Formats: sequence, C-alpha cells, structure tokens
Amino acid sequence: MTARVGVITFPGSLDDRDAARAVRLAGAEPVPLWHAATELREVDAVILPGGFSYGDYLRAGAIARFAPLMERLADAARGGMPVLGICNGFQVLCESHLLPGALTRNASLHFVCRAQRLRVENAKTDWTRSYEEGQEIVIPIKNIDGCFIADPETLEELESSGRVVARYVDVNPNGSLADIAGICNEAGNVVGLMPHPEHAVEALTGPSSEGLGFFTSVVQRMVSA
Amino acid sequence: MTTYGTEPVRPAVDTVARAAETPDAALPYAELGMNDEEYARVQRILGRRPTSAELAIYSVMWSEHCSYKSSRVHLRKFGEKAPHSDALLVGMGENAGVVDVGNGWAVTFKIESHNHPSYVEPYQGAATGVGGIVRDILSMGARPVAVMDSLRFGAPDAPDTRRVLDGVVRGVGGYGNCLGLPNIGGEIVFDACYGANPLVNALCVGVLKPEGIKRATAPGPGNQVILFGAGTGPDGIGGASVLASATFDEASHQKRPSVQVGDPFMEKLLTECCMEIFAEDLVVGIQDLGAAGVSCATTELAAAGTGGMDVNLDLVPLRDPTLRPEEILMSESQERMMAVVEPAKVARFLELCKRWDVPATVIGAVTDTGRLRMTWRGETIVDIPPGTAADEGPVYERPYERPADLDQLQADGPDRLPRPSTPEQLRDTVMWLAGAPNLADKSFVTSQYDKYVQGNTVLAMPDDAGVVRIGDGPQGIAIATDGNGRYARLDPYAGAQLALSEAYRNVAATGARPLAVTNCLNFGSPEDPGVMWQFAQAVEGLADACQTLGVPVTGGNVSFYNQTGTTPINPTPVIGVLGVHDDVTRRIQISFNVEGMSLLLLGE
Amino acid sequence: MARFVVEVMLKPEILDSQGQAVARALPRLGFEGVTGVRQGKRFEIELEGPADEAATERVRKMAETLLANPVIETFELRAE
Amino acid sequence: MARFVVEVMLKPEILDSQGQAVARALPRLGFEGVTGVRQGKRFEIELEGPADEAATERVRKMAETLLANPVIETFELRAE
Ligand SMILES: Nc1ncnc2c1ncn2[C@@H]1O[C@H](COP(=O)(O)OP(=O)(O)O)[C@@H](O)[C@H]1O
Repeated sequence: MTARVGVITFPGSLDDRDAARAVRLAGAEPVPLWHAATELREVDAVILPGGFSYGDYLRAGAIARFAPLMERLADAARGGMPVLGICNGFQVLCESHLLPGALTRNASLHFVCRAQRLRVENAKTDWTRSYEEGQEIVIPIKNIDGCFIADPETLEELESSGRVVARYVDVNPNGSLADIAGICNEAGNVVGLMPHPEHAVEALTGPSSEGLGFFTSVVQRMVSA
Repeated sequence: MTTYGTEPVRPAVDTVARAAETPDAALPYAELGMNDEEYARVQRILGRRPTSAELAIYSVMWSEHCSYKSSRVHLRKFGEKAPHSDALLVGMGENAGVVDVGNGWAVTFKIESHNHPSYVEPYQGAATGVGGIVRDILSMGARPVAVMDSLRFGAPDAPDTRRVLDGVVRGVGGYGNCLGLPNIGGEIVFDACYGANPLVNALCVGVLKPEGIKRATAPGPGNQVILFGAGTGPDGIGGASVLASATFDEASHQKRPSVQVGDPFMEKLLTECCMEIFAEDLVVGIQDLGAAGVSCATTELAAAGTGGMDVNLDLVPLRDPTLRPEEILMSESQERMMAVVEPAKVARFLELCKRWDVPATVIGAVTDTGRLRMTWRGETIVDIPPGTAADEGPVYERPYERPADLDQLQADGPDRLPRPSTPEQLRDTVMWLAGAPNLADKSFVTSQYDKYVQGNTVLAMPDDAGVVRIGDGPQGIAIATDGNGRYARLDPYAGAQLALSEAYRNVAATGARPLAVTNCLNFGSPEDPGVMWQFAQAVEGLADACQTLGVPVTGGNVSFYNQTGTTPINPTPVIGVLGVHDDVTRRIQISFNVEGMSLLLLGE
Repeated sequence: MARFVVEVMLKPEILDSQGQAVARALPRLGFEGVTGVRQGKRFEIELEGPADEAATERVRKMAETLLANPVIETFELRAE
Repeated sequence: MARFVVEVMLKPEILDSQGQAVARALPRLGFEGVTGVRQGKRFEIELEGPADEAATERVRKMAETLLANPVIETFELRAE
C-alpha cells in the first residue's frame, strides 16, 4: 500500500503543489488537505508547505495556526503522526507550540533566496532517516523570517537531546542561533525546516535532487512501520 | 426621525438631469488633465455637459496612460507590419496577447511600466506594478507562472538611488514572492538620466489551454456584473491622470499624491479563486481593474460586449464610506477584478469567492441599451455610450522632429577615446569594467527574489533568459527582456532593433525557438517633438525588425513623460521575447559545466 | 539619558492589509464585536543627554526622515 | 465604542534586528548620540460596547492568543 501524505493548503500557501510533487516522486500519494476542513482524510503523514499564509501579516504563521485543521493536526502530531513543516510550515509549527522557539526577521532584513548547504545532524527522525548523520546536502532557502531563536534553556535542551535536525554550513543565511536550519520535537515525528527540500527533488529545476530524502524518509517509515 | 445638523454637509450629487438643466456649470476638466478641445468633444458626444462622474470617466479613459492618444498612430505599425504567425491566438488590443505553443498549451505574456509611482513611493510603486501585470495575465484566463523585472536607476552613487533601488527591489520581491511567482530574470541598469525618473517595467507570463482564453467583454443582456477582490478606497485617486500622465515636477512631488498600496495576499487569493472560477467555466467576460479602476472596467467590458450596462455604484464595497461617486470611479485600489457572469452561475461564482475569502458583489447587469448607466443614491449620474470613453478617445498626430543635437552626439564616436596599449592599462581597463555597476554581479538584487517557487524554473538568474517548464514537461518557454537607452539615444531606430535582437538572441541561446514579442516603450514627453521623433523611430525600427525576424508584437505598454523639467530620459524601449522549448531538458546554460567541450565564436 | 517613543501609523486613507488580516482572523478565534484593527510600528529611542526641546526636535527629524514614510504614514512622538 | 491600544515589543533578551538596523542607519543620516532603538508593533483596536473591565479582558485575551507571541514578545494594553 502506498503511503498517503497530506499537504495542507492555507490561504497564501505557495509551495503546496511542489510538496505534492515531491511526495509523488518519493513514491507516495499526495493528499490535498484544506485548512478549513476538520478531517485529516486518513493520511499517514502531513506536510505544512512553504508560502505566506495569510500574507505573513502580523507574524509568519500566526494566523494559520488557528485554522480548524490545525487542531486535528496537533492531536495527530502528539499521537506520533509524522509532520513536516517547511519554511512557513515551520513557522506555523512554532506558533502552534508544536515546536519550541520562534522564527523572526532575517538578520539582514532582506528576503534571501539561495542554494544553501546544510548538514543533516539527526538522521533518526521520521523525515531524515534516508540520510546519514553528518551528510551535507544543498537545497534552496527562500525566506525573510527565517532567523531561529530560542531562550538559552531551550537551546541547550535542543542541542543536548540531538533535536537540531539540520544546520547551515558555509553561510548562515538568516542569523539563526547556532546555525540552526531545522529542529524536531522530542519524539522525532514533528520536524520543522527552514530550507525547501521540495525544491530539490529534480536536478532540472533545483540546485540538486538531495532534498528528496526528506520525502523518501517518511515513506520508508510507513513501510517499516 | 429628524436630525438636526448631524449629517455632514456634502455637495449635492451631480445627476444627469441636473447636467441637462445647468449646461453652463463649470467643471474642473483642466485639473483633471483634459484640454478645452477634449472637453468640447465630450459635450458633443453627450449633447449636454457631462456630470462630474462622467467627467471622471472621460478624463481617466482619455488620459495618455489609458488612451494611448499620442502613441496610437505609431503603434499601428506593429499591426501593419506584423509577420504572419499561426501561433497567434490573441493579438494586440486585449489585456495581453496569447500564443499557441503546441501540445495543447498556450502562453500569454506582457510587460508594463510603473515608473512614476515607483519614484514617489518605491516599495508600493514597484509592488503594485507587479500586481497590475499579474492581473492582466490572470484576466486572460491563464495561471501566472513567472515574473521578470526590467529596472533603470540613476547613478549608483547619487543620494536618492539608494532609496529608490532598495524600495523598488523590496517591492518587486515582496509582492512577487508573496504571490508565489518565480522571478526568472530582468535587468538593472544605472544611468544618471534615470535619477528622478527610475523605470520599473514588470513582465508576467501565464499558461493556459487555448480553449480557456478569456476576454474583456460583457455580452448577453441580463448577465450579471460582479466586482470581486479588495474593497475600494481612496488609492491613487487621480493617479491615472496626475501621476502617470503629467510631467513630474517639483509641484506634484510636493502634492504627495495618494499612492496605491498593494496587498499581495489578496492577489494570491484572487488568483486561486480565478483558477477555480475558470476551471468551472463561470464567466463570459473578465477584466482586471488597473489604472482608472471601475471606469475602465465598466466602459471597456460594455464597449466590447453587447454595448450596454447598468451599474449601481452604491453596491461597490468601500473601504472608506465617505468616497464620492467620482472617487469610486477613479479609485485605483489594487487587487480588484470585474467579471460578467450568467445569472444561473452567479451563486456558484460567489460560493467559490467565499471559499477563498474573496469579497464579491453583484453591482450591475449587461443591457442592450447601448448606454452605460450608473446610479448612486437613487439618481442617475452616468449615462454615456461606453465606446466613446473606451475606444474613441482623442488621437493626436504630435509633431516630431529629429533632435538638433543628434549629429553632434553621433559624431562623438569611440575613436576619440584613449585606447589601452600597455598590459598595465589593459589590466586596469578590465578591472574597471568588471567593477562597473552596470556589469557587476547583480545577486544583491536577484537573491531577494524567489526563483524556485512552483518548482518549474529550469533557468533563471544568471542565465541569459528565464526558462520554465509547462504542464508536466518536457515542454517549456524561455523569456528575456532587454533594452539599451544609450544606443536608443544615439539612434532610436537601431536601438530598438538592438534591444529586440539582444532579447531574441538571449532566448535562442537557451535553445528555444523565439515566437512572440512584447514591449514597454519608456520615453519623455510626447509634447516634445524630439521625444516624439525618438518614439516614432523606435516603433518603426521595432516593427521592421519583427517583420524581418518573423515574430509578431503581441502587446505592450507605453510610458511617456519620463523627464525632469525639460530633460527627457534616454529613450528606453524594453523588449521582451518569448520562445518555446520542445524539451527543456535540452536547454543550454551559460556556464561551462561539462569538461572538454570546444568553444566556438559565431558571427563576425 | 532621554527616552522617546515614536508611534508610526498608516494614514487613515491608506490600505492597512495587516490590520485587516488581524480583523478578519479575530472572529474566527471567537472574538466578536471588533469593528476595526489598525497595525502600526512603535519605536523606543534612547538618546544621550536630557529630554529637552532640542532632543525632541532631533527625534522628530529622525521620525520624519527615517522612521516614518511621510507618503503613507503619520507619526506621533513623546518623551517617556 | 471602545478603543484600545496594544503595544507589542520583543523581549529585551531577543535580538531586535529591525531596531538595530535603524540604530545603525541613524549616524549615517547625521543623527549622533542615539544609544538604543527597539522596534515593535502597535495595534489600535475598536470594539463595540463600552471600554469597561470586560472589554479590557477581551482585548487582553486577543493580545495573548494572537497579537503577541509569548515566546519572544511582551505586550502592554490600555484603553484610549
Ligand atoms: N508598445 C506597445 N506595443 C504593442 N502593443 C501595445 C503597446 N502599448 C500598448 N499596447 C497594447 O495596447 C492595448 C492597451 O494597453 P493597456 O492600456 O496597457 O492595457 P490595459 O487596458 O490592460 O492597461 C494592449 O493590448 C496593449 O498590449
């Protein structure tokens, strides 16, 4: 049976179709989910895609967090369902307190779009098991509110429990604390990532196809589960 | 209930009946940019003086910006000299041209200027420039798939350039990024002549099925007219005539005209909403609201349809309830569209708008009266034949004359420049060129633009042309924009041709077959015979070159009055060329990315 | 040391898309009866020296040139 | 009708990159002696009904749930 991976569309989501494409390329079935729905449509995993939900007005992710579907998602996430928040999706997860910390304005105050080198620090999460620990990959980053911050205790907790999933290498594009590009919850099923793996799934349109691993990881987990 | 003096005192509405009774009442047509002759023409058309609402409509529709009154006689050449092309599905005259690219796909693209607003308020000016061109593409029935921006700024070290450049780039990026449109290319040129006249030309390209082409027309009496998108506020009131058509001088800068402010989030909702509306075939006609807002949409839709329309202006949703009808008619509030919908489909249309949180209101209906009639507070305030405003504006044959200084300028050739002769000097020259702002790396700008979104970008900055995949591939399109004001200043005929051939080569260099041309013609005041000569020459040059190359002009835009005092900018035709790739996997990049390849130089 | 607050708001006639987004979100969160939301910026500025007339004048100039965009915004300022 | 102002500022320990950018720009514009700039948000909220205790409570709830992110921000509120 193919894994069913839901992709939520909020008003202002931009990378929902791209995330669905990546899911398909990874061999799973993308299932569109509407923010105002109240059912998760029996999906095995969920992606919160990039974009500017509600225009990123107020704060990135602040309004999307209150979408009806988010309540269901929060329950499912606490129950162990794999959830990946990419860029705006990461912001929504932080605003929902499903992940700690916050994403604030880039240190440069500019939107930054570039092919970014990352190091996968934790290859045990539901979304990174296709990678090796320490593996370096190049995938796009594109955001203006990508600077990850957390208080010192939270940071210490993330570091000591191996919950930093990926770190920027060479350049820290947004001023994130400790070069953090992505983190996960304690159980490792909820991952937030600033860069965009769904834009690195085909060499033709991305800087590499090294982002595909995030999507094959969750498929692998479904198969092995 | 009796109220004593609590109602604000407001001037009475100028109704059609009142206009007939008071033929001699004075209206401020001159302030609205209309001359005596034009005003007299309106009176002849109506057989009476216009109401103030009617004057609002005529003044914006007959402004240079909307009516092309100075350029029209020249632009005809594009049509007259157009090479035959089977690919052309919609030519000049619609919101944007459409070309058939094969395999059941069509592409629509167009470039437009937002120069003056971008000087007054760079962020919002540039942002709303992107927003406007995207709605043009949307209104053809297409899904917008990419944007490009062609920019000109003053000298890099001029004090104002930083403000303008920073704001414009943030605006282009802020709007396009939020809309989810990859920015796949453009230009940035610095030249002192653009100091107080920056150029912001934005291009959008969209993809559709040929059978899904939509038109700006209101046929079928009884069909409902729906205004949807953002509310109407006092944005850029008078902007179309004051901002875009009047010479930019100290006085208008002092006046701080009300600028348009964009809401890209609303435009994203509007886009997705339109996609679903088109997929269910719910409209018989559609038009975006740009400059001249409701005036433009109602007159153009009505004129291109059965010919009549009744509109109740009280139904227009207002952001500011104190707006007068004239202001409602002239408001340039962004992110609005107007659709013509069969009565049976209205409910579904409104349902889809609701799903996307897009306000939508039925404000009128199509009629067969041949008249555009509008009421406000129960009174008729507009009653005109819509075509007279939309299509029958004044046409001027402005005098033109070769600039007197041109011989001298042309004589000042490169042979007078010192040549580097020693290795040292050569080295210095190379270093100087590499460091010149016009040649230097532009990634400080392009890194602020999302080029990956939608996942179809095959080539973008720094390649010669942007290439995007369409459908599921392997088909794709390539687009490049180019323009060189210095060449055009020396010889506008050849300059326009050089711009075209550069864009054409850039598209071809990716491996694409060039198919169609769009253009944005940025010039000084058409009232200056020297400028008018430059304009005529550039159009002629472009039309001739298009004929030779066998590619039709499918649309474009003219921006006049780019001048400071009496000094015009260098004439700057910016040309966009669209090409098609049968297989994007075979695209050619600019980088030498395979070892051992031979390097050949073609041409002389 | 002088401490000033500068409050920058969009002019009333200018579209406040951020405020509108908040206003539309509130009823969905169960907050009814909100008739308007405007969103602006607030700056806290610390200067060397006393909070006198001259300092106020300097902060006003800063607000005019940098903190507010006079084309679309207005500002108010006060010493704290 | 009740009118409230909610002021949201970053917690002092959180890096305020926008405020810092302003602070860096000021000397370039000739404004010396500025020792600190913080940038925050200001909301003007209009509610139906009187500006009583209950209304204040409702606005406080709005601020807590939506207008401010307690992880990084604090807010103050007052009736106007
Ligand atoms: N330089 C030009 N070259 C070709 N067509 C042009 C040019 N300028 C304007 N047009 C055409 O004239 C028509 C009216 O243009 P415009 O007023 O910009 O459209 P809109 O009504 O969408 O603003 C369009 O079809 C446009 O393509």
